[in-house]
Amino acid sequence: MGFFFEVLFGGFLAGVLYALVALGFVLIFKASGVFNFAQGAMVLFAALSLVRLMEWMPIPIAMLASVAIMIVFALVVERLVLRPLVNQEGIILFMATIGVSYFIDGFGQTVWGSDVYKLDVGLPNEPVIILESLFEGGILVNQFDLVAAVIAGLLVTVLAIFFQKTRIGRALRAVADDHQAAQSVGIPLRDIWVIVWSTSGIVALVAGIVWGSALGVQFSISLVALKALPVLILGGFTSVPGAIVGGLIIGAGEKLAEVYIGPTFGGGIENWFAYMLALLFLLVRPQGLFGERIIERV
Amino acid sequence: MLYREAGQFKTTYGDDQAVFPIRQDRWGMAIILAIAYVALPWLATDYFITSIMIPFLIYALAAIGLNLLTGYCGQVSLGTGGFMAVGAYAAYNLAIRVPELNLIVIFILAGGAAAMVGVVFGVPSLRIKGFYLAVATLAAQFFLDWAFARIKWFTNYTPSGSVAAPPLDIFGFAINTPDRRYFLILAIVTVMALAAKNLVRGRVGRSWMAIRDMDIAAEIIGIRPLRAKLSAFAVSSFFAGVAGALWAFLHLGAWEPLAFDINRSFLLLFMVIIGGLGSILGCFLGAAFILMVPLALNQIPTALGMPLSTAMISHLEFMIFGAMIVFFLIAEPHGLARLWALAKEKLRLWPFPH
Amino acid sequence: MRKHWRIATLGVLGAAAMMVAGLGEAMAQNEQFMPRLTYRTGPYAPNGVPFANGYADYLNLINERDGGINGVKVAFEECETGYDTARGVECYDRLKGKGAAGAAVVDPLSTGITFALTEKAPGDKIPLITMGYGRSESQDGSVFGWNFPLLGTYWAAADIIMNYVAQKEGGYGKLKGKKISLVYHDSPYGKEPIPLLEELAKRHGFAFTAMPVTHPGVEQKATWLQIRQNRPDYVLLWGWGVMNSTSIKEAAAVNYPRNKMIGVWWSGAEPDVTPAGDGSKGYLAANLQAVGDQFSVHRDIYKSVYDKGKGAAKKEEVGQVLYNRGLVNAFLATEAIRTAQAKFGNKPLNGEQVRWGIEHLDITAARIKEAGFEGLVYPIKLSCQDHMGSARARIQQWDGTKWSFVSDWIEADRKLLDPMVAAAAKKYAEEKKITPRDCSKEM
Amino acid sequence: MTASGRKIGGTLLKVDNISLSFGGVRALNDVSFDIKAHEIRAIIGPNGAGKSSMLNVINGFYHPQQGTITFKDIARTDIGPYDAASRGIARTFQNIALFRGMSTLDNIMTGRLLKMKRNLFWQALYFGPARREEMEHRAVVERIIDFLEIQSIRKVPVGRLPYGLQKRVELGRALAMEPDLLLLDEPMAGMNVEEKEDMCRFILDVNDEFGTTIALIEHDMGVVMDISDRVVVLDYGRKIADGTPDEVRGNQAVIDAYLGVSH
Amino acid sequence: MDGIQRTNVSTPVIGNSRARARLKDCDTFPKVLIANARDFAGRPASREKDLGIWQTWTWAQVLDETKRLAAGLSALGATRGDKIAIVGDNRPRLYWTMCAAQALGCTPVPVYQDAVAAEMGFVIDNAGARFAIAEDQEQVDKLLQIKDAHPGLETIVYEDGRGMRHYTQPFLLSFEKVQEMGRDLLARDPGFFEREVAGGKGSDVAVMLYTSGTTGQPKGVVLSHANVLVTALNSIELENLTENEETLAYLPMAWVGDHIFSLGQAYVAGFCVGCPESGATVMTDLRELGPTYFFAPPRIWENILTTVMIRMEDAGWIKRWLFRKFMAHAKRIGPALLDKKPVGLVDRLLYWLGDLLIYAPLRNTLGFSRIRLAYTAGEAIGPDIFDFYRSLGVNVKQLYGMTEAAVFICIQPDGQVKPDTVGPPAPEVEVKIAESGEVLFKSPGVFLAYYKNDKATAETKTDDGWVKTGDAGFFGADGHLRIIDRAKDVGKLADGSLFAPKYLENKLKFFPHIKEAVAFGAGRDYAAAFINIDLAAVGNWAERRGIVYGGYAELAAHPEVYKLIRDCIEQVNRDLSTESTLTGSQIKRFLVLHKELDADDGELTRTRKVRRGFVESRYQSLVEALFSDARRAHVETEVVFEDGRKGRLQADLAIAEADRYPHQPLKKAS
Repeated sequence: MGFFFEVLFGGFLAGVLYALVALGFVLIFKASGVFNFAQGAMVLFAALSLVRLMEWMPIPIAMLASVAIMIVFALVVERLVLRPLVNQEGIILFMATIGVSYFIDGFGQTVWGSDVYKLDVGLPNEPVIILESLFEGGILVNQFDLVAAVIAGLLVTVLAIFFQKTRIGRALRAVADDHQAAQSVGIPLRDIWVIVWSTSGIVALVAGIVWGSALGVQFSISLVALKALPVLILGGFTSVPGAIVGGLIIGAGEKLAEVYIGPTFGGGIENWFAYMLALLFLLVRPQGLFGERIIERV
Repeated sequence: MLYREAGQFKTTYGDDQAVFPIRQDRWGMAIILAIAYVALPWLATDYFITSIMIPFLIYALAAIGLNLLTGYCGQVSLGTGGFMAVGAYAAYNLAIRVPELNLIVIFILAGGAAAMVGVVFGVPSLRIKGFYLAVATLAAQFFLDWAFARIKWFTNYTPSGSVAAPPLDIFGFAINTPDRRYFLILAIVTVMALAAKNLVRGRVGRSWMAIRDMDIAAEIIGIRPLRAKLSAFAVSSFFAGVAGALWAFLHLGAWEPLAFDINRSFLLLFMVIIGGLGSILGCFLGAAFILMVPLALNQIPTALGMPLSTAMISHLEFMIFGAMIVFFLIAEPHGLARLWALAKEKLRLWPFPH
Repeated sequence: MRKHWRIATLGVLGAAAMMVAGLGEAMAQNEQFMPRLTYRTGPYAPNGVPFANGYADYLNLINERDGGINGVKVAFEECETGYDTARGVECYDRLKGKGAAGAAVVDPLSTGITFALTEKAPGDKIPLITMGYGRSESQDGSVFGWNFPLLGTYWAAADIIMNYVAQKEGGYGKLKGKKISLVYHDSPYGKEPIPLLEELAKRHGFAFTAMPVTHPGVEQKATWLQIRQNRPDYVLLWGWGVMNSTSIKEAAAVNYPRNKMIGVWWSGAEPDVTPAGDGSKGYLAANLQAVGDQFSVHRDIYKSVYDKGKGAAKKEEVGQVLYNRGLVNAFLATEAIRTAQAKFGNKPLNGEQVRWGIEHLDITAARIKEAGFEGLVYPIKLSCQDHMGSARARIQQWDGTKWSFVSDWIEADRKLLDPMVAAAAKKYAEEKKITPRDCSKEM
Repeated sequence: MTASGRKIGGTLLKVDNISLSFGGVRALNDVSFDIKAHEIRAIIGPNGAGKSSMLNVINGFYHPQQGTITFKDIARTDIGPYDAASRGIARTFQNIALFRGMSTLDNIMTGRLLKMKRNLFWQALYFGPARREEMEHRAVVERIIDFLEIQSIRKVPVGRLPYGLQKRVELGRALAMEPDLLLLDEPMAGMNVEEKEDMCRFILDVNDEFGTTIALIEHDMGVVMDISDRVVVLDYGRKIADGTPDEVRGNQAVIDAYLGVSH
Repeated sequence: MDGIQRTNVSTPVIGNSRARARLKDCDTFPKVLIANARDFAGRPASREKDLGIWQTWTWAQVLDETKRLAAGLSALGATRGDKIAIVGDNRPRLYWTMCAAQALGCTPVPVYQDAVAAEMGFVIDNAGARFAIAEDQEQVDKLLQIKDAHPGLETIVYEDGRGMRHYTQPFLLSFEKVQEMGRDLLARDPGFFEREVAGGKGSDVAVMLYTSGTTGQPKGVVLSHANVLVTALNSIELENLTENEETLAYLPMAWVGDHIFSLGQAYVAGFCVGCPESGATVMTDLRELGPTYFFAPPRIWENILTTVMIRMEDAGWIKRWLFRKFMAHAKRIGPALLDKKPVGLVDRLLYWLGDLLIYAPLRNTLGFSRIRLAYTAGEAIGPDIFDFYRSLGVNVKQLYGMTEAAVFICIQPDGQVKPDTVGPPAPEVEVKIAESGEVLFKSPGVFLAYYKNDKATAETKTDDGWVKTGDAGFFGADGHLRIIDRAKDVGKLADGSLFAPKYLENKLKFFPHIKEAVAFGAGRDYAAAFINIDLAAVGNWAERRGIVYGGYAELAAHPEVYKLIRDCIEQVNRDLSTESTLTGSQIKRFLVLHKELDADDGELTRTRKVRRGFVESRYQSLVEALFSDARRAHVETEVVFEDGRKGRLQADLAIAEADRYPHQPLKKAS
């Protein structure tokens, strides 16, 4: 029983990591309807920037510099990619973000190098046993995962406050609800784009710190985007809480499946299981867990 | 400019609905086919045939499959690589388990197997739309990748999970040189591209496009969404399956599930979008573009005598490739085929601008 | 908008024109050409780069120090495969015809590419050197005439590692009832050792479980939770690239003792252990050669290559595990050419001639010493039938800063391997309708 | 106009006690009426009266909670749009529902899909029967194009056409189905006088030349009174009047409904 | 015979005696049809763009259709000598009707399809038509309007049944019904058609064509089979037309030109005649069909050129530059090449390049790619326009003809094409110039008579067989005829100098900005003119200059436009100053009309020629103002709107003056 909870817990914590990446997707999709495939590449790029800058400067300054880089990146993307493609269909914008993703994969490695870099921002990384009183042997968790969960929680809280309490945040929500209406009350769509892309760049940086600390900063980080996709369809493309809840469900679901069902099939099922889980879920709720209901009209 | 259409009037509906109603297009096609069938095998190096023409043709075929689904029926799919894998492994199993089967029959059956799998994974499209469906098709991709890696029967219990195509022959004619492989692929692609064109200009194609453009209206004029979507999945997967079998048997020779991984699916989606959604020509243009640009980028520095490190070249290739995708989307979001259509329109009206 | 596409059209045309021009590029007539399939980008770049650097440095050393192999300069061109089979095949096709006599020998550095090229090499008559990787059954030279898994196949590797485990446990007899898990990269590479391990498990009565990790291998939580639950006595690691460091980290996260983890020789390099930091301490791995830059060949490289500014790697990376493996690989390849030159003359040789050289390769301890590889590599001798030559490795352990050997050379049990190889090769020959060579008739 | 030529026949469609609600909101409440073969039947009523819902129920897009629909003497409670189409009900939409990526010709050809039988295989060959079938249907469609006087836009993608022409193409697509019952949802909405006249002429011609039964929703009272044989008036989901244009015109309930007398 | 010019046909011309041999036993068109069905059974005879494609009928099919139609008409009671009116756009079935009528010995009477009911009534009444074959509901409606007043019209047959469902009149029949009746009759009497045809002979009346005379009521010109057949044969021999030609019939069927080109020559040569889908699609259909033989009046050539120029304005600078450069080259070389004159190699190469880049694509987009022979006639054509087409390689030639001659009087032979002549006399035609300057001719095509109008016949035909054309002209040293004007319109200014208004008007109309001009001056002190601007050309010109205007009237009255027109007029004046006889008739004062001259208002004929007298009286106040010192003039006119309602239109027009130039003889280029 303890092991079950251990797996469940591990799954949740893995899910939090997915959710971090998914959050970036959601922010951009919600505000601009763009399915940003470059999110994974942004995570890599942000992490690479940070880890290489840290060789030159203290961590806090490197972090600030990385944030600045991500904001510049957002500006460039808005100017060179989004603005010329305004009013194009979703799939075109999606493709464009794939192009962006290729570009920054190449760009990041050209500028920052393609080795494995160890990222140490002081996150603890010791396994601890918790709840020993409840289960025999307790539950083994990694402090690192707990910290990551806390960071994710903080990030979500900050984002929630940002959306609820600030003027810009309310503007963003207005855009998400209705593009036309938002424009007509005088919110320049371009600014909105820059803001959401910057925000999601910062989210990418946070995700990059967490993933980078876990895996080392290297190319494979950009592939974690694929892990965020089932989280997205499960949680809904437009919902921040959906990303978190979806992440938890997917994380727990795939780990439990891998541990309990996997061996029967020779293992390695977690990848497709996450998608299958999301898919089955969609068959029941085509708009995802927290997505807005799709209404068909004649 | 090159189009001289005066006097090419149509006296039957058959002529009017021909694939190439304009004579110059027919000539152009004939020239292209002549080059493909006669000049290239005669003139081109083996490298050009095996590393450019063969993958180009197979990619184009798979892209046609994806375009039928995505461009014509409006169902975005990221699982094409998986369906190609089904074709490849089905062909492998048929070839080694039923050795007496003709290679052509094997390819058709491989396509059929892929079609069946495609139909299964197409079922969710009834409920799920747009990007949700796109992501959902990844389930097919990952599941199929996994299945071929894990289920040993598919790989005939080879210890490594990597399988190799048996020696190939058609009617006793061994397919063992680049030229022969090229001819076989070219013939298959020619026939299937024509079949695809026929499908999209007829009843089936119109029902797909109706579903794509407005599924509710389509249903109300008597198109069954289930049948239309599943037929699109089936045909699309058939093409992908045959392409997968060709890729495995005639291009790689030996392969593992990684040969049909998600990158293959993405690459094909690129081809379709860069080439032009809803255009058979676009599939060829897109395949050429996606295949050639990296090769060109890779070889240009060498050709120019700029000794860049392979890493640098490779990173630059990523950057330029990404930038070109964005650039092309901005220049013409509807792809190279639309560019060609616009150019052709201009040529037809030349010297008038419109 | 209109302008855009015009420019684009020009760009594409220009690119195409350049490509055509590039194909006609000339090569010096008296150089031996070696295509280099490398990967310096993508998920496996951290491992691909040092190997490629070592290889390049050695070839440059030969050119700079000796003026080539017996005076025949070595020309080589790298082609980026990104560990992708299709691209690897393209690279092979692009480069195989270059040079005065075509490609001498190809080193795919990817099991997937090796599988694909195995189908092509016989037609092109180009030998494939797959040192320490490739298909295990390709050791059988009568069926796999053009594959050369020098120094050891994965079956050999698995046998060597299990031999070490048995040594530690006090003999194969002690393995009964033990639990051995294999955490492997879910690809032909990772799957290769499974048949042999299953065979050993059957023979020695230990419980064997194989646990796949999906490419690229950053997702191993579930795997290691299972390991935590099952508590196997040993975990063999068959990873590549980021998978290795992730495994070590996850092992640390579930408190699995690192000194019970033994990696194959592709899972025991610096990029695998450094990201995990202290978590890697005690981790074991097999190695085909030695670590460090203290060997005389390195001195020559520093002198003849790096001091001239022609080094491929950063100086501090010289001597790392994969760098040295690149060196050894290049050494064996050039020695094969040297051997062949003895028969065919000192001129650029074609693949078929080089194959003869490989099959007659006999690197003695003396030759190793002469070449500056003393202590770095074990002597090796090949034949028409035996394309592996020697199958020996040592186990090394990471102490947090460097590798050190914890075992002597362990040799794989050929009596165990050879029948399995023969059976697998026979099956392959049947499938592909190949008539095996009769090696007894060839000299 | 209505006096000549065509003969109004027996009941083609009968709706009995139809009630439809969406999450508690009643769109239709116990509505019954009939449509006779070959007549032009108008459904009118103020905004939100449930007219479009009624059409949606008839062609199977909405499923009523209660009531039956009898079409060609077969009573059904619940049919799907496909069944409705295959049994001979065609319709046009208030907001044009054309296939925007296709040409006028292809749009109208889609109306023939139900009548085309060749399977995928023959289609892929485009040879023999499949080709013949395609040509036959093209000929039928060309007659419709000719009838609607849209020859010059035959190969133009419908997305590029002005509104009035799009409406005409949509009518063409419905006609291509050779329906027994044609439902027109505000066929003249948003048109100028000239376009309205054209559309009226086409509607009358269709009714006249092909004997097609037509049920239409229209806001323009003048048009409705001019061209329809009988009129049903809905208000707040209920039927408040039913009869010839003259009868309806004088009906107090109708006047109240249109003047907005509160209930 | 002094002053008489002729081209002798007996000296073999360009040698297509095949047609003559083939048709040696045929003296009527129905007989030719039977011969064609025999000789060209499987070749296309008629095409019509309908239901999206070019529906095609072979000669055998046409014979079959015609047979049934003739039999059907006979079943309806048509007998030898009856007149059958044919009303509608160019449709194969209407052409067949003509031959079917001729087979029965009836006379087809084509009527201008855009005629209003009253005009139509006149023709039907004058001809005494018992039957009318109408194209569609529109024409039937017009016929029904006049039927009560003309009880002689017994039966109306309509070709297109659209909208005819509720017409219950018993005398209305569909075309199909008539053919069905014909089929029944043929079933009973299979030899009917051949028997009827055999009863016809060359001297029988073949057709009656009403000329839309510039004054008075139309006159019915009676032409015999021999008239049409012989002129058609002569002309196809001259131009070497064969059964391989493809033409587009788009000009009114009631016009003699269409009758000869689309029926006479088509039957004799056996070539195919295509009919456009509708009047609005002529240009598209022209492009699709790509005729090899084409006729257009100057107005159409001019319109096409104007659209070319306007469309080229929007092209990118490279294309415009190419167009300008190569068109200049073509102007220099093209006509010479077309006339097979020696041209330098470099020029040839340049022309070849131009052909690749500009000329051939241009011909293609206009539908002229396959043209071997094109005619212009009816009015003078601007030399620029003429040269434009010839330099592109389109073999446009001038033709001089009239209804009374079954068209051909003069034809420019290949290799001798000039913009200002109409060529030497056509085969078997004799031409002489009367002392008054009037052109007279004699030919096998000379009409039999004006129907029921002996007085007019006598006025036109002299006792010794010469026919007065009513045109003034002269022969140049090259033997080519030059037409100056209508004979009766050539007048003199008060000072006695020659005033040829038509000549002035044509010169003015050669400017793309001027659509129509009416010159006045006979008996006055100086010449003056009304100008009609071309809305498309001037509108485009204005747009490019940012001139804002609200409509035709506003644009016409714009001072900038006046300046533009004044430049044109001064250009004409400069030209006139080079010719001694005409230097006095330079235009002094002019005004730009506020409305377009319109056939519906009676200002133009149906063939769109200016009815000078009518215009002069209608705009009396303006004419007077032109010959006074007034700076402005007021005018009020009645206009007929498209729906038939009438209204009044008034305007205040400015009057402008143009510079005139002293006489300056042209120096001969050395």
